[in-house]
This record gives sequence, C-alpha cells and structure tokens, in this order.
Amino acid sequence: MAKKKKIAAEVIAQDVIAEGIMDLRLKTDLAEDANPGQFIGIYPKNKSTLLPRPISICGYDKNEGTLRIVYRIAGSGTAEFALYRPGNHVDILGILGNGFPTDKAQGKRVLIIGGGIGVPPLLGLAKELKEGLGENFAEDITMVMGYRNSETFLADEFRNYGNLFIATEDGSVGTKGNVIDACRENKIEADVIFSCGPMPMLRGVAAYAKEISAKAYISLEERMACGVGACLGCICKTKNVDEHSHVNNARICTDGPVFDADDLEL
Amino acid sequence: MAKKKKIAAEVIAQDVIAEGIMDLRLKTDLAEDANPGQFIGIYPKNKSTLLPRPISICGYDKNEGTLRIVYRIAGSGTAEFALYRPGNHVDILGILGNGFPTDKAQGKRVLIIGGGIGVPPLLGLAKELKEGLGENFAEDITMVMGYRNSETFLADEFRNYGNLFIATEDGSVGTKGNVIDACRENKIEADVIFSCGPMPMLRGVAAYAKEISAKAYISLEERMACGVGACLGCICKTKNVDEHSHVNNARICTDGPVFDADDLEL
Amino acid sequence: MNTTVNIAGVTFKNPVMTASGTFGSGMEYSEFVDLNRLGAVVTKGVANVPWPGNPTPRVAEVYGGMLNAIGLQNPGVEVMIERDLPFLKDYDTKVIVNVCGKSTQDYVDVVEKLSDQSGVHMLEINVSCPNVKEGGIAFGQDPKALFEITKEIKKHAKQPIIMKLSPNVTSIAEMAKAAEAAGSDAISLINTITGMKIDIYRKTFAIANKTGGLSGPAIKPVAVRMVYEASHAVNIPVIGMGGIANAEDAIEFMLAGATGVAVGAMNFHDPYATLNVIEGIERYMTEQGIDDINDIIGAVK
Amino acid sequence: MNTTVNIAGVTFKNPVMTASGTFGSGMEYSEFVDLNRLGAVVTKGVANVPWPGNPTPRVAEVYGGMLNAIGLQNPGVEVMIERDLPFLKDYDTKVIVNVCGKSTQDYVDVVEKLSDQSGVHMLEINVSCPNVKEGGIAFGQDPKALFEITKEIKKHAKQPIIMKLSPNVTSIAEMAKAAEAAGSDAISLINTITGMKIDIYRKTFAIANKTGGLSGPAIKPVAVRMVYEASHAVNIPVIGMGGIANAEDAIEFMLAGATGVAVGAMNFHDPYATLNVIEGIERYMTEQGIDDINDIIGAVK
Ligand SMILES: Cc1cc2nc3c(=O)[nH]c(=O)nc-3n(C[C@H](O)[C@H](O)[C@H](O)COP(=O)(O)OP(=O)(O)OC[C@H]3O[C@@H](n4cnc5c(N)ncnc54)[C@H](O)[C@@H]3O)c2cc1C
Ligand SMILES: Cc1cc2nc3c(=O)[nH]c(=O)nc-3n(C[C@H](O)[C@H](O)[C@H](O)COP(=O)(O)OP(=O)(O)OC[C@H]3O[C@@H](n4cnc5c(N)ncnc54)[C@H](O)[C@@H]3O)c2cc1C
Ligand SMILES: Cc1cc2nc3c(=O)[nH]c(=O)nc-3n(C[C@H](O)[C@H](O)[C@H](O)COP(=O)(O)O)c2cc1C
Ligand SMILES: Cc1cc2nc3c(=O)[nH]c(=O)nc-3n(C[C@H](O)[C@H](O)[C@H](O)COP(=O)(O)O)c2cc1C
Ligand code: FES
Ligand code: FES
Repeated sequence: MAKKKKIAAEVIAQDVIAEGIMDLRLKTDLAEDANPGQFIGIYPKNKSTLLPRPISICGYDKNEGTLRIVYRIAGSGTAEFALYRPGNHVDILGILGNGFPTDKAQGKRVLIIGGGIGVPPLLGLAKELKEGLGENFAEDITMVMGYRNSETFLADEFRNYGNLFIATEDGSVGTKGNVIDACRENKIEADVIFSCGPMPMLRGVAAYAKEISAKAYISLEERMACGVGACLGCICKTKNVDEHSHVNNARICTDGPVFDADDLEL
Repeated sequence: MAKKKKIAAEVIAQDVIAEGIMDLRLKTDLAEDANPGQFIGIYPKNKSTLLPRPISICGYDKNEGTLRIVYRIAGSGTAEFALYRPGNHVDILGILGNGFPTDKAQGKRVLIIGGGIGVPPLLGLAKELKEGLGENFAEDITMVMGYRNSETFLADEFRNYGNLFIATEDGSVGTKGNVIDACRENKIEADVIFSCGPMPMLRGVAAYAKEISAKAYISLEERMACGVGACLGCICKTKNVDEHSHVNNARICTDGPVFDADDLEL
Repeated sequence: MNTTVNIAGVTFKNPVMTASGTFGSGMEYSEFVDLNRLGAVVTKGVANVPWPGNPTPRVAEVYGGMLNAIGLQNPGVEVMIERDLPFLKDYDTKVIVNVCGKSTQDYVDVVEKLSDQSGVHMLEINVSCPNVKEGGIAFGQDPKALFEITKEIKKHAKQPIIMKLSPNVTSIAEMAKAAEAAGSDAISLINTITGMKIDIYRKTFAIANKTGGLSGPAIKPVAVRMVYEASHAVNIPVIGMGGIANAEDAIEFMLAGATGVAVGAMNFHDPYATLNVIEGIERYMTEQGIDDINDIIGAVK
Repeated sequence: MNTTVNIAGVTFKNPVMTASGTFGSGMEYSEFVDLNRLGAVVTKGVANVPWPGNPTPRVAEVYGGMLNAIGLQNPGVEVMIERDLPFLKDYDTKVIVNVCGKSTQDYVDVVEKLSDQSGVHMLEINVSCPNVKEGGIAFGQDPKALFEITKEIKKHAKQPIIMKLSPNVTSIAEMAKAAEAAGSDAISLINTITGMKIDIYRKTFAIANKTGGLSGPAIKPVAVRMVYEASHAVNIPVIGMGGIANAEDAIEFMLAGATGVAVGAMNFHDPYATLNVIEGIERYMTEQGIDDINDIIGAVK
C-alpha cells in the first residue's frame, strides 16, 4: 500500500447535482491508490477550522489521475469547498481507510444499499464490481438507494451497473419509505451486501442481511481528528477485542470505515 | 461628521510601487468623509485574525468615491491584502481618527516631513494644502521624505505640490542620513510642520520644530484593537490631563492620530 | 415571542449585553448600534479615582482572539456620574456599571457613590482583572477573599450586584458558590484568561505588561464549560461571555445555563455584533418554535 | 550549529517532540515523518491494563482548535512493551512513555513494568487528563496530591520522570514547585484546558463526555504564559506545548523558558508539522546568528 500523504490537489470541475449536493473532480496523484469505500481528508482554507473533512471517494480515474467526490453542504467546511472553481487548489490527506472488501463479491449475488449522503461511495463500488480489472466481478448486482425526495442524485449512473431500486421518504420516486422497505417490497435476495448511510439504516441493513442470510459489509461514520489512526477519536464498538486496540474498539478511519457487520456492536 | 461604518469596499486597482510596498485603490462611500491624516481599519479575511489593520489614507477622490492607501507588507494581514485583485471586496472600518489640522497651514510656510511607511499619508496632505477646496492653502510647501534606499516611492507625486528633499539611509538619493539631517543640510525654515513616521524620527521632528520655532503636528502609531476609542488600547502620554480620559493619556485612534507635539510626553 | 429576561429583579428587553471594557461607555459604539436595541450596556470598569492604566503596547492579536492589558484605565466614578450616566439615560436600555478597585474600601467607595444614581440598574464587580498588580484578581482567585469582599460590597450596594468571576481558577463552581453564599445577586463570567505572547524577532513581550488577558472566539469552549459548571453550582442567575461573535454562540451560552450574554472583543471585529446577536436569537426562536427565550436557559443538561 | 538539548541527563538531538496522544506510538505518523529526525517520540498514555476510553463523539472542532475526550483508551503497558517499544527501538530518537492511571498504585505498576526497558528514556506522568472521572486530573489540581504521587512514583521509576501539569489550576507556579519539591526531574505543560461545545440545533453536547480538553492554536497564549511562570518558579527543565503549529510558535515557548517543545493537535492539521518545526528552528538560528539553541531558552525575561 502506498504511503499516505498530505498534498495539494487541483480542482478540475465542480457541479451542483441536487440541492446542496456538490460533485467535485480533483486532479491528484492520490487517485492511483484509490479503492471504493476509501476516503480522503479535505482541509478548508478557513484558518479557524483546522481539521480535515473526511469525504468518501465516489469515483476515480487512475489513468487520468483524478478523484471524484460527491458531498453535501453540511457546515462551514463543505460550504467553503462548494465555492472552489477549476484551477483552485485544495490540500487533501489520503488515501484513508480500508475500503470495501471487493474480493468477497466474486461470483456472488451482490446487493448494494445506500442512503442519503451514503450513496456516493457506492457508485465507485458498483463500477469496480462491474468493470474492475481485478477478478472480483460479481455474478449480479442489485442496488437500492434511498433519498429524501425526487432529487435522486447519481441514480442514472448506478443504472449502468445493474438493477436499481429507489426509495424516497416522500414517495415521489420508487418505494415510499426507506431502503429496507424497498428491499422487502422487491423481495431482494443476495449473498453479500455492501452498504453506506446513516446508522439507523445500517442497523436495518444488518438485520435484513440476517433475514436473507447474507453477509453485510457496512461503512461507518464518526467524528474524526487525525484520520490516520493516531488520535483514537473515531472508534466504533466491536464484539471482540480488537487486535490493535486490545479493547472492544476499532478505529473507523484506519480499521474501517468498512466493517463486517457481524464484528460490530451496532 | 459622518458616522463611522463597517462596509465592504471594492478593489479598483493594486500595484507594487517599491519592494514590499503596495498601492491599493478602493471604491467606497467612505471616501466622501476622508481627510488627510485620517485612516481606515481593514479586516483580513483570514479567520484567525480578527482585528482591523489601521492604514492611513494616502489619497481620495470624493467625486469618484475612491480611497487610495499605500502600505508595506508587514505581516499576515498586509500579506493577504497584497493578493487582492480588482473586483475583490474587502471589509473596512472608517473613517477613523482626526486627521491633520490643515487650517493651521493657512498662509504659513509649511514643512512636511515623512519617514518610511509614514510617507503615504503626507501625500494626501500635500495635495490638500496645495489644491484643497477649503481656504487652507499654505503659503509655500517644503517636503522632506526619508527612505531606506533608492526606492523613493511616491516621491514624483510629492513634487507636484512643492519643493521635495530626500534623505536615504544608504545615501543613494539625496542626503545620506535621516530627514533631520536633510532639514539641517538644506537649512529648511517653516512656521508649521506636519509629520508622520517612526517614533525616533518624530522626536527628532519635535526637537527640530523647537529649533526653528515652528509648530509641529505629528501623527502617531500604536497597536489598536477597536479603532474607535472604546478599548483604550492605543493611548499616548499627554503632558496635561486629557479631557476625555481624565488622566494623562489620549487615544491615538480617536483623539489622534495627529497631535500637537507640544501636548505630548514624547 | 418573549425575549425579556429577569436578573435579580431587573428586567432586560433581551439577554444581550456588552462586555465591560469593550464598549466604552456606549458612546463610541452608538455610531454603529442603536443602544435602545440592547438588553443592557455594561460600562468600562470604573474606580473611585482616575486610573492611568498600563504602558503600551496594551493589546496584541493572537490566533482567534486578542490579549489586552489596559490596566483598567478609567476617568473615575465622578466623571462617569457627570458625563456617561446622563448620556446613557437618554436610551431605553438597562445600565450596568462595572466597578474596579485595589482595596475593599475602593470598591465600597464607588458602590456608595453610585447608590443614588437611578440610571444605574446593576453593579458588576470586577474582582477578576488579571492586568492590575494590586487587588483586582487577588479577590477573584480565592473563594474566601471573594466571599469577604462580596459581603462587604453587598452591605453598601443599593443596586443588585453581579460578581464577575475569573476563569484563572481551579474550580469555578467553588468561586460561584462563594459569591452566592456572600449574597451576590448574580454572577458573570468569564473574564479574560491570562496569556502571553512573545515577539521572537524583537525578543520582547508583545504586551508591555508581559501578560495580558486572552479574549475572543479562542476562549469560547472554556467559557461555555465554566458557565455550565457555575450555573449548575448556584441558584442565582449567570451572565455568560467569552468569545461570543454571533447568535449561535450566544444561544450556546444560554443552553449551557446563562440568563444573559455579553459580547466583548468581537465588537472590535464587527461593531454591529450585538445587533446581529439580537436578531439572530429572534430568528432562531422563530425557526425552532420557541416562544419564550427563558425556555432555552440551561436546557442542555 | 548545536540543536541538542539536555533534559535530566538525557540528550535530545533537537528539542522537538510529539505531544502524547496526538501521535499514537509513532507508527501511524511514520508514513509522513522520518522518526529519526525527531528529538523524541512521546507515546499515547498507557495504563497497567487496557482501557476502553469514553463513548463517541470523542472529538469536536472549535475555533482555532479542538476538544477531545478520548478518555485515555490504551492497550495496556504489556502491549506497549511487546509491540510499540520494539517498533520504536529501530529509530534513532528518544522515547518518552506517557503514563496514566486511576490510583497511585496504577501509576506505580506501569512505571515498574517499564523500569527495565532500555528503549524508554523518560517517563511522562499524566496527572492532568481532564477526561477520566477517577484519578487523572485530581492529582494534577492539588499541589499536595501532586507532591505525594510524584514522590511515590519517583521511588519506583528507573528512568527520569516528567510530571505533566494541568492548566486547569489557579497557580501553575505552585504546581510546578510541588512537582520539583517531590523530586520530579522535569515538568511538561500544558495539558488540555477543559472546555465544552453545545450543538444548538440538536441541543446536545458535541462531546459525549459533555466536557473535553481544548487544544490547538487557540490555547497557545495561555500555554506560553504558563511555561513562563512555571520555568521561573523551578530549576528543573520544562517541556512546553499547547498549540504549536510552526517553528515560530516553538521558539516562542523556548524564549519563554522551555527546554523542549511538543507538537500536539497540529499534527492533525499538518502531519509534517514536527519536521517543519525542526527545519524552521534551524533556519531561525541561521538567520539570527544563534549557534547554540540553548542560548534562546528563557531568553525573554
Ligand atoms: C468516513 C467518512 C466519509 C464521509 N463521506 C462523505 C461523503 O462522501 N459525502 C459527504 O457529503 N459527507 C461525507 N461524510 C460526512 C462529512 O465528513 C461531513 O459532512 C463534513 O465533515 C462536514 O464538514 P463541515 O465543515 O461542512 O461541517 P461542520 O459541521 O462545520 O464541521 C465541524 C466538524 O465536524 C465534523 N463533522 C461534521 N459532520 C460530520 C459527519 N457527518 N461525519 C464526520 N465528521 C463530521 C467535520 O469534519 C468538522 O471537523 C463522511 C464522513 C466520514 C467519517
Ligand atoms: C494610525 C495608523 C496608520 C497606519 N498607516 C499605515 C500606512 O499607511 N501604511 C502602512 O504600511 N502601515 C500603516 N500602519 C501600520 C499598519 O497598521 C501595520 O503595518 C499593519 O497593521 C500590520 O498588519 P499585519 O497583519 O500585516 O501584521 P501582523 O504583525 O501580522 O499584525 C498583527 C497585529 O499587530 C498589529 N500591528 C502590526 N504592526 C503594527 C503597527 N506598526 N502599528 C499598529 N499596529 C500594528 C496589526 O494591526 C495586527 O493587529 C499604520 C498604523 C497606524 C496605527
Ligand atoms: C480591551 C478589553 C478591556 C476589558 N476591560 C474590562 C473591564 O474594565 N472590566 C471587566 O470586568 N472586564 C473587562 N474585560 C473583559 C471582558 O468584559 C470579557 O469578560 C472578556 O473579554 C471575555 O469576553 P470576550 O471574549 O467576548 O471579549 C475587558 C476585555 C477587553 C478585551
Ligand atoms: C486527541 C488527543 C489525545 C491526547 N492524549 C493525551 C494523553 O494520552 N496523555 C497526555 O498526557 N496528554 C494527552 N493529550 C494532550 C496533549 O499531549 C497536549 O498536552 C495538549 O493537546 C496541548 O497541546 P496541543 O495544543 O499542541 O495539542 C492529548 C491531546 C489530544 C488532542
Ligand atoms: S480520526 Fe484519529 S484515530 Fe481515527
Ligand atoms: S484602538 Fe481602541 S481606543 Fe484606540
């Protein structure tokens, strides 16, 4: 694995793809090391905010050396990022985290479940599982994405990689309800589930995985300071004693963000 | 007097006029109220620095509504200002301070002495005394400006308003030495002296004024927080009890920055 | 919508005040702010006689804030009575006079001279200024000394008193309790935290006094914590301050337990800060469906 | 040019260290920084047995810094001996192990277990962590308790010890003197200042533990002041920290009286911060014509 770095990346393009949701492309050598489910830390220029913002990698082009991230404007850091224009530079830290264990998908029926701002990292995953150069091709890919309303960002791109179901809170598109409602409604079966989204949804996913006897790999979020495993800020509770920490805590930034749901105390 | 305001001003132009010396023009309604010797506070955008930077008004055009300031890159705030380009906006506080008592110049032989970054505010003063719309025309204007070396910024412009002598530390232009050396060398006489520059120079100016029996009005500098007379950060020592403070201190930001040298404990 | 709060029997139209020493006597900032809009004007500390204060430099900028060692320069209480109080009387706002001294008698003198001033609604007793050598902070760092001076001042004060606490202590709860036990009607906190800045090129202190008081957004987390601890330790109202720049900050202090809030150093960054805080609080109340500001005081436990 | 400093008989190639808890055991940041360049690696606090630490959220960003309440999660001293110390032995740097505990016996246990570890050059005793309920900070806020525990630890420690002081006290000089009187070989300061952040929309504390320790540039003026006061109160060497981001900051601490300096939270902002500090100090020495770094220690009085 390549060494982590903090380096300046160049903004190539930035677009609004839904209300308050930005699609940003960066030119950076870090693209070389990117895998689905990993993330980068982005440093705001605002000198009153010193910590990197963890943002998942939504896509990458290793030949062109570009990273794509899709993020929601949530506070002062992301509001600042949204102002960047092509040619601007931004400091990023990466590549961080373990990423999805795509090898578990080989020859399996894969279900990818995303909710809200947990949707973007799954796009890179779907692409890798469908087109990736490794031998990790899934037998087939079903996707369920949950949104608030009809602003179903990235949905069209997901359709390139398999069968997509949508759930919306307001019922404007697909199933009215959450992603688990959509899974049930469509009686979706799978061997392996990959998921990213808010914690209540992930609990639902873990339960659904049990119901359909699938393995679930879920990507977690937590407040981070260092992003590299040093500060112990970002832990999650594990069922067994963690190898590194020797207590029932794993570091989301380095041991995760993706975990086998069976290993976690959710 | 118009009320003080904090408002956004637009950068019209910015040029380097000597090594590390910037010439900035701002479009702002505050220009209307500007007088020579007054200053504005400029707020850096860097969020770790919250206090306004006091910078003297070097010139103004009341018809066009523009202010001109000339400043040295001295630290993080001024380094930031130096990056501004036409079209950028910057928050300014003003108009601050009392300004030079131009009425004292009426019909008098005026000597204007500036040193280093104390030079710029005197340009606006010279212009006002020569061309001003009030009745404050001086009988004649002699100017002595002190610089480090041959980078005698603004000197050409001063020549429009009277006789200019130059002193340089390295002797590359005019008198080798300081402004007082230049005054002596040229046996300059005057009724009224207006001056701005570092404190040791101002002490020299006050002494020289005594020698030639002139009145001296000098502009002081001190670290400021509020700029509007509220914090009592920026005081200078006065010979008599000050009317506002009831102790021997005057506020440079509001009672000054220009004082009758006879009133000060230098 | 009710934004009025009551502190020791005095009703404020809203909880937003100015922090002593950052707003002069109100005159300077009245060019920017309609003083009628403020909950209260808290004046610069005043002593029995004029004080010249410390040598300059008295202020220095630091990351997210500033240091000051003004040393409580003030024109004395007589000038305040003759010049500043009449000016403030024309405004429909409450007036809190901040009182300083070097000895207990100094404080008592000022308090007595102000006792028949109807234009003074409360007295804030500054026993926490880190920038004067004698008195001042000594009273504010020892619970026993704080108790004694509070008791003595309370004997002579006609207006309700607010003891202003220093953050430079091991236990703010203990100090708050001492003030309450001695009869203080309210407490305010925090005063500045003692700090230092050294100019590494000139090899000198940035402040002539060597140390100065740190204020501004940098100290806000410490201030919020202390307001929380103090307000949980006593039953008298708390006025919170320390780095308040906007309505979010002010609301944070109120949720932590403050009945009133004061804007200090950030007036220098934004002369309209007090007004912005007032308007922002009203917006927050509307958005959150809060009818009475008193409902948020100490609401996060 | 001499950049080596001596602290209690241990020679450091330069004064720049990592602040405990912000650099793991050195392993994590060795991807960014050649540990051979550092004066010392100071490890995360370690107890006699593994500690699970506090619930999340454990960290929160604030203006110019952060709050943390990790709660001293650590794998226990056995793991440190088996895993981390062997890793560090391969580097040409000094190793300072930060020790935590809930009772005096806890501390003594760790100190004894480390006593025959030649790879451990000094022990830093953390009696100032504000984020654990028992022990910890209690020892660090009372001079008598500090004296007692220091004395006890000193009896069992084979390596020189550094008592790490809490800034959450009325008089840092008194605490420094207590540590010195009890035989501490050096002191380090400051640990974090207790702070709080409230999320006004969710109406909750930003940190699950309610309070957290404030660190980062926001606290630097307080840290510099305390290093100045402590170093003037004692004759043992002082290691300074609190908000150091660059060489200018580090030099400021040294001019105030620090013999060593540590970079903490700013590693998170800039993983190369320690190297930048080291290089910047060398540049400053060249520019200012300083041959020996020891000449600047305490040079501003
Ligand atoms: C592993 C990981 C991957 C993520 N991927 C994405 C993504 O692809 N797209 C996206 O929009 N968001 C993502 N997030 C959430 C994103 O990190 C936050 O929305 C962002 O940090 C908010 O920063 P801010 O300055 O705008 O908000 P502020 O609220 O001003 O931030 C203040 C502090 O809180 C932290 N913070 C705030 N919200 C969160 C959060 N939800 N999770 C972690 N830290 C937070 C910030 O990093 C910062 O330190 C991810 C979070 C994690 C942990
Ligand atoms: C009334 C007045 C008029 C001035 N006019 C001019 C001018 O026309 N042109 C010009 O180049 N400079 C002028 N100065 C000096 C100018 O204010 C400083 O150079 C500037 O504030 C430096 O800011 P900085 O952020 O670049 O430096 P930093 O050193 O990073 O500033 C840190 C803090 O110190 C203050 N500070 C630093 N140097 C000075 C100084 N010399 N005087 C007062 N405060 C200082 C800053 O305002 C800021 O609060 C004037 C100062 C005063 C008081
Ligand atoms: C320049 C200045 C002068 C001050 N003078 C006084 C004073 O006279 N009396 C007092 O009680 N507090 C004084 N303070 C402290 C403030 O009232 C306030 O408690 C402190 O600054 C914290 O609030 P802030 O961070 O909003 O500034 C002063 C603060 C500053 C910055
Ligand atoms: C995330 C984090 C964890 C910390 N853990 C410890 C610790 O285990 N032991 C200790 O003595 N200090 C600990 N500290 C305090 C730092 O070592 C340092 O004293 C403090 O953060 C001030 O320095 P800074 O502002 O440079 O971070 C920790 C600080 C942070 C930010
Ligand atoms: S963010 Fe520091 S360990 Fe994960
Ligand atoms: S800067 Fe505040 S009184 Fe002059």
